[in-house]
Amino acid sequence: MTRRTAPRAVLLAAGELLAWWAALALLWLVLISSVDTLERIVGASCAAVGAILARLGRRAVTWR
Amino acid sequence: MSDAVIVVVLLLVAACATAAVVQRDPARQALVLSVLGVLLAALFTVLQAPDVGLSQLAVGSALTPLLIMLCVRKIRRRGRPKEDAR
Amino acid sequence: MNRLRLWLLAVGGAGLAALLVAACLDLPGFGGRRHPYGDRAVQASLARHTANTISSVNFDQRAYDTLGEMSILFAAVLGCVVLLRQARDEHRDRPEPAEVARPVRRYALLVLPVALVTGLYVVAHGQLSPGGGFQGGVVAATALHLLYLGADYGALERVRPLGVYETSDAVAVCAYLVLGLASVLAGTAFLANTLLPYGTFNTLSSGGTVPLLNAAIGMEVASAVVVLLAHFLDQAVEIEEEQGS
Amino acid sequence: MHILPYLVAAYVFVTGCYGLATSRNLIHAVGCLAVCQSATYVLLLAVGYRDGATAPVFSDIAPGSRPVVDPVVQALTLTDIVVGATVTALLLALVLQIAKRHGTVDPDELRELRG
Amino acid sequence: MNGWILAATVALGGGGAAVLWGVTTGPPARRVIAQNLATSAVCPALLLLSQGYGRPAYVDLALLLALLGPVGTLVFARLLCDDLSEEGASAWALTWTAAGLGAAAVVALCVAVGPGRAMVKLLVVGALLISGNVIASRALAGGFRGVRGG
Repeated sequence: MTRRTAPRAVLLAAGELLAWWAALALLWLVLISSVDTLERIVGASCAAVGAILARLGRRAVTWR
Repeated sequence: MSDAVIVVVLLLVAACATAAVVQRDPARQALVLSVLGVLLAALFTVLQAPDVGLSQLAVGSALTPLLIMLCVRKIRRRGRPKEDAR
Repeated sequence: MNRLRLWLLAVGGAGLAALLVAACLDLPGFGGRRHPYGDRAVQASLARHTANTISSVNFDQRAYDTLGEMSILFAAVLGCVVLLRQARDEHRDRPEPAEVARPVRRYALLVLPVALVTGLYVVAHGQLSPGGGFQGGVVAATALHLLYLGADYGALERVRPLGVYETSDAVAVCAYLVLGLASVLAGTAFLANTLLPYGTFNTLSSGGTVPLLNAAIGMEVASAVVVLLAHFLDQAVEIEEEQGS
Repeated sequence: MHILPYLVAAYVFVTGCYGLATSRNLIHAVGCLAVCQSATYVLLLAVGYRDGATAPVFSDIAPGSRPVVDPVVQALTLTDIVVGATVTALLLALVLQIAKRHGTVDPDELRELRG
Repeated sequence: MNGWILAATVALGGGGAAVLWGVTTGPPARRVIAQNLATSAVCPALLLLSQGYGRPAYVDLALLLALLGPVGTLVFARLLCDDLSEEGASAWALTWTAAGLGAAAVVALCVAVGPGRAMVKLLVVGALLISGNVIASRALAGGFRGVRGG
């Protein structure tokens, strides 16, 4: 798989992941009751997992 | 007086359990069982057991109905031969 | 024959009901003030800085009992995998792609990550607020199956490499055991909560090993449910029997 | 009110047993078993309840500020609900095997097959 | 016993009885609609109970129900679609009434809680509840027409 991907597609993918990550991290901040550093780290990683899965799911289904 | 909510939910759970047993068709029973799961979660909440309520919600509202309905579908598909599967 | 059986059932049921009612009359009254075990469990949990007493009972005071529950869960999933494997006289049909109405498909795609993050939140905050590995694991696993409900089985299979989940199920069980053995190596009893500092009350890192055991259980339950549902879905959607068998 | 929850638990259990014994379909029988299980949850939590108390979860209240209910029975129930669901799944897998081997899920027909 | 718990008792009693009656009688289409309404009756009641007991932590229950209740309905809509296709199961008046009641409960609680993190959480639960119910109704009214076998 050495197919060159257009920079536009990479940018779009990164944008989608980042948007999901931001939305899910915000959701995490809404759910918790007190904020500290460890809480932020755990929240950010959980949001990252969610964002990756969101993109995988979207690609598997194709948004119509 | 503050026990009124417990009594109401207990009676609903008892009625729903009866309904779940009298429905002889598994698909219809699965519908009643999912309602029973939600009512049990409400009962656990009023008995001050939110952890147990969460557990019951997670299992009873989607997982158990999905398992039972998949089983029903498999057995129905076996029941009718291939030709009318279109 | 049938009539006889019904009579037998009626007699037995009436006897059982009478015994149960008699037992109910002798139980301590509903809502009583005396709960000696409960009070001691709350004391012990507060002494170890665990805000959610129920998690403390599950993963600290009775962690050995949870090990038993976990092995039942593991064995049940193993049994399902063995029972529902593809037999020699069966073959797989590719499921046809399904046409689901557009709003339903979009709802599934949007709620999937939200439900997953909520499930992880419930696992991660098991030692603080209501929740824990058992509940959060089921929620996270259910979230994945929104892809089947909102689209088709092919889409779910594309994001669900089954081998990974089977492995992570086993890894989570091992992690629980290793955490238990670690406290033996540290010089105390199996699964005793003396390995880590108890931390500040009501923060994510409080409770010693409780959050770690909690996470192991969450991982185990989530992968167990995914594996379980995968085999049921295979049976219901993909696997067909050979004709004329 | 004194014993009503216990009586409801007993009633649910006996009802589930009745359904289990008179069932004509093994999937239905598994559903009835789930009803029997829920009776035990109701009984355990009713034993642990305390009037005017709240849940022993101290993330949003100060410890000792309010009386709390018994956490031990809740912990027992909580694990059993999830483990019970997987055991239900195991039973359903057995039912599927029976349907494959014998072509029926009616217990009476199964007995006739066995002879 | 305060007003919140009283309101929750009414919602649970009335909604629960109606759902029970609907889910045990009539054609499959009606039963599935009743199953969907169970979510929209119990979820606001759980929110009201959390306020009545003075325990913000109980909101997690309503959050999970708002997420998973519609998933349960989608299970039935998908796997019973052969039974439902004869008479499309649409009950839009009922759905929007239930959604309105849920919205009313969420708004009342938001006013009681006041601005802050808890209020945003309540609004998230409300949005999930209402959108979930509407989508589940849409799925019941022929959302899985094109599904065959899978």
